[in-house]
Amino acid sequence: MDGAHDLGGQQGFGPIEVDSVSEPFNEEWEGREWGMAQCALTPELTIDWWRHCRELILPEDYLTRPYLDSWAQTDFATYIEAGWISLEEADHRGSLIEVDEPLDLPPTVSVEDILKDERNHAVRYHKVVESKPLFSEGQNIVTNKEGVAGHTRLPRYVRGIKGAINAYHGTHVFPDLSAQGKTTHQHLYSVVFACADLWPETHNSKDKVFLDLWESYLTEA
Amino acid sequence: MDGAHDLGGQQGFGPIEVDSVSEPFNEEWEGREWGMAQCALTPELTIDWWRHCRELILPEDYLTRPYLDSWAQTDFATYIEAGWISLEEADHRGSLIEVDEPLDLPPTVSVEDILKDERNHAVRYHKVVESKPLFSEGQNIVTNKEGVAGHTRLPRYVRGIKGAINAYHGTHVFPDLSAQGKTTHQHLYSVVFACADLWPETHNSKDKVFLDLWESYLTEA
Amino acid sequence: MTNYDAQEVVRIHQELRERLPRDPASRVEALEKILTEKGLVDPQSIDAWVEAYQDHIGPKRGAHVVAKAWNDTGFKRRLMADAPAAIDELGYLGRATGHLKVVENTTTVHNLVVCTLCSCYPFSILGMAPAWYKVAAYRSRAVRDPRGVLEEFGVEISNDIEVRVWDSTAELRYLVLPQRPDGTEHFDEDALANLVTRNSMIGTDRDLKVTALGEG
Amino acid sequence: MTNYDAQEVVRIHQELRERLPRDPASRVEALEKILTEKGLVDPQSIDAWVEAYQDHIGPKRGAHVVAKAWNDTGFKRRLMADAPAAIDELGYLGRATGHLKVVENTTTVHNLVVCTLCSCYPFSILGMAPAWYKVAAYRSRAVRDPRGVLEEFGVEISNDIEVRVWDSTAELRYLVLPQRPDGTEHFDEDALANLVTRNSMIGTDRDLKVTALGEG
Repeated sequence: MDGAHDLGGQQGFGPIEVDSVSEPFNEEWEGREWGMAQCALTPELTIDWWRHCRELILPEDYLTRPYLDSWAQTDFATYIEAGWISLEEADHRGSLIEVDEPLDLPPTVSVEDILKDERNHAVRYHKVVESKPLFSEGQNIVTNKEGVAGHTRLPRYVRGIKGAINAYHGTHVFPDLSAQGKTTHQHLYSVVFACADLWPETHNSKDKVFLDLWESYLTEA
Repeated sequence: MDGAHDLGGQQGFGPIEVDSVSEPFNEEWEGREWGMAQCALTPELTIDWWRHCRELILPEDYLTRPYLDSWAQTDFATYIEAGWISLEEADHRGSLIEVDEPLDLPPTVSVEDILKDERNHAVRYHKVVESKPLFSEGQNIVTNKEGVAGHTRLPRYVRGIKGAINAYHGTHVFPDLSAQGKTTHQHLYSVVFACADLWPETHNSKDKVFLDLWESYLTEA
Repeated sequence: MTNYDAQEVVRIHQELRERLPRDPASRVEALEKILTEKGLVDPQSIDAWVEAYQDHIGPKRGAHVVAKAWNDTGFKRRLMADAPAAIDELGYLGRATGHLKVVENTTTVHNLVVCTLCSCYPFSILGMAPAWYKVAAYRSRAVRDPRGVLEEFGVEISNDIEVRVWDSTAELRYLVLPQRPDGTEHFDEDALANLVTRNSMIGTDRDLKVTALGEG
Repeated sequence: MTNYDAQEVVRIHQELRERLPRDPASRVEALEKILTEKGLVDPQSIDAWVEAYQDHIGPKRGAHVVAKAWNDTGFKRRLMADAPAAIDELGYLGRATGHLKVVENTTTVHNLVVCTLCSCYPFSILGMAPAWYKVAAYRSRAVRDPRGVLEEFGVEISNDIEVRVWDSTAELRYLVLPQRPDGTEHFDEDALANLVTRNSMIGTDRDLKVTALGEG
């Protein structure tokens, strides 16, 4: 979708507050949201569906609300869409909760558990499939001119642009379909674009932009 | 520029409040802003520069503030940029005003004056120039793939798209340069695009979109 | 003197963001106060402008143009060929109508007007634009999903009708000439004008209702 | 059950807009309260997660990786060839680093990392992303005007250096390997790690400063 989230190359946002500090959490609620996102039970969903739900936040909210607040908004939306909590329950902030069938919540974790277990959360999205990649390193390609109506990871600023294959990454879960709950795999490439080919004011630039793009986003140039 | 103002085809804004009423002015300040825009003395500027200044409002403000409020913001900006009022004066909301050399303010107008004089405000932006238009009715064209860094009236959603000349409008002031204070004229055309060529989800549509585009936005298809 | 310095304007917008009050009424009040004290505007002239667009210049003018076009084939011919000249006959030429263009609905064509880049509108003939015309939801979707937009306005467009969207990207402004409803053969211009809704002249209304007294 | 119904989610977002409190703290508090009462989350586990990312998992890990790569050519070779396996040697493999890729700065190349579509970040090795990494100003401009962005961070890139911007559009995450500063030949890994700033591993810092004690 052509949404407010697709920010690459959008102009007018002004300077970056480079000194915005007090990480990791600027405010307490940021830590709570982060922690919840790590350990709450969630309905079965894909990361791409969750991302799409975040993209579907109204543009004026997407651009004005803090980052982790948009996570909370997205969590609410995915729980409600899956029927795990109701709009009324959200509305009453917990005072009206009905628990149908209690779920099996895992035991409390400690910091030690988290640190010990962390490597198991290095999710791998690739898979060996039989088909051969269509493109090889160095080959010239052109990206699709058109977007898709739903979720996609081909940003608007690199649509219909000539680039070249920088590297082959193997086959990875294809996000456009994963966002619809369908797990398929596709060849993934690192693709390099000349800044000069992207923006009217950078025609003399020799800088480059690299994106990781799936095979169906590309055709031979 | 690729700014927040370039809204054609952007997704995610939700339903239109079709019944939002009490026009012409929903609130008193809207009338005041409208009236000011009609009769205040302004530094010499072009409509395209004023539009560009409106486009330069921060995206989060552009998308969240009421329409005529964005006019007020733009007026402030154009007066300040031209040195007619200072940031400090804006800050103090009038209490610190310094008037260097009083300008010749026209006499108070009445409603009758306005109605009588209105036809003189039908600004004509065209001009007879000697060059012949490059394209003729029915001819296929393709729009520029690239935008420009400054002001332009070729929206992002019709860049790099095939269309056809629907009609020739004569030569009109070219906005890209007018926004920089340079008045030049260029052939202007009504160009028709098939919806099917614009959006991934409308491939079966027979609907059409018409835009008025300047000659340098187009090349022969 | 205007320097046409975009970078400077970005900086000014950012400064103003911090310095100006957040509510629009106070901001506009501040602007009026400053311009008045500077001698750049006359508050009484503003009053007159408000009254002009409150009470005199509005969609009734457009409705009159439409009714006359229905009733007077000579006027309609002139209107379709050169709309500014035709509306000037009625005293309606003015702000943003110097390059007016009229587009006609037929049994097989429906027209819809939008301005995706700002919110251009033919002021002198339709008055102030309605709120919905200026919001991002309308501006973004009118060119992508015009039928969906029309549905929200309660207008169902059958598949055999072609929708034509006019995006006002230049100084041309568009007025939709809606279809004359059946059963109005004996209506005079005033009665006809009463049937014409503001939305029908922008294209978010299509089938005009006929009432006994011609009051739409 | 997740139905993957985007239209429904749009409706939910709009409803929530009216129903939820406007300040983020209250919204997140409401979410925690609801999930806790539903038995979907354990507040004590949240505490542990906060502590983990407050005190243990952060940019010091990345700095250790960088220092080791400078100091140990075998490790560097393994890191450049298969970063997840190499950081796993140090116990740092985890969230969002299953497809980590290291890109190396040289005298002629500078690397900068961004995620224009969301704000992807290699959590298990750099901890929480800094605020600036997640704002529209950085996400929009890093791919269009990387040198301008770097200038805002006080980093001047001479014209003979090529800037490479890595937009994390898939599940790969990027870690910049900054150049080892001169005069650090005798520094041990701890002292080297102290020189490495978080920003230098994202690419918004370039020339690392050497202090007497190796405290950067």
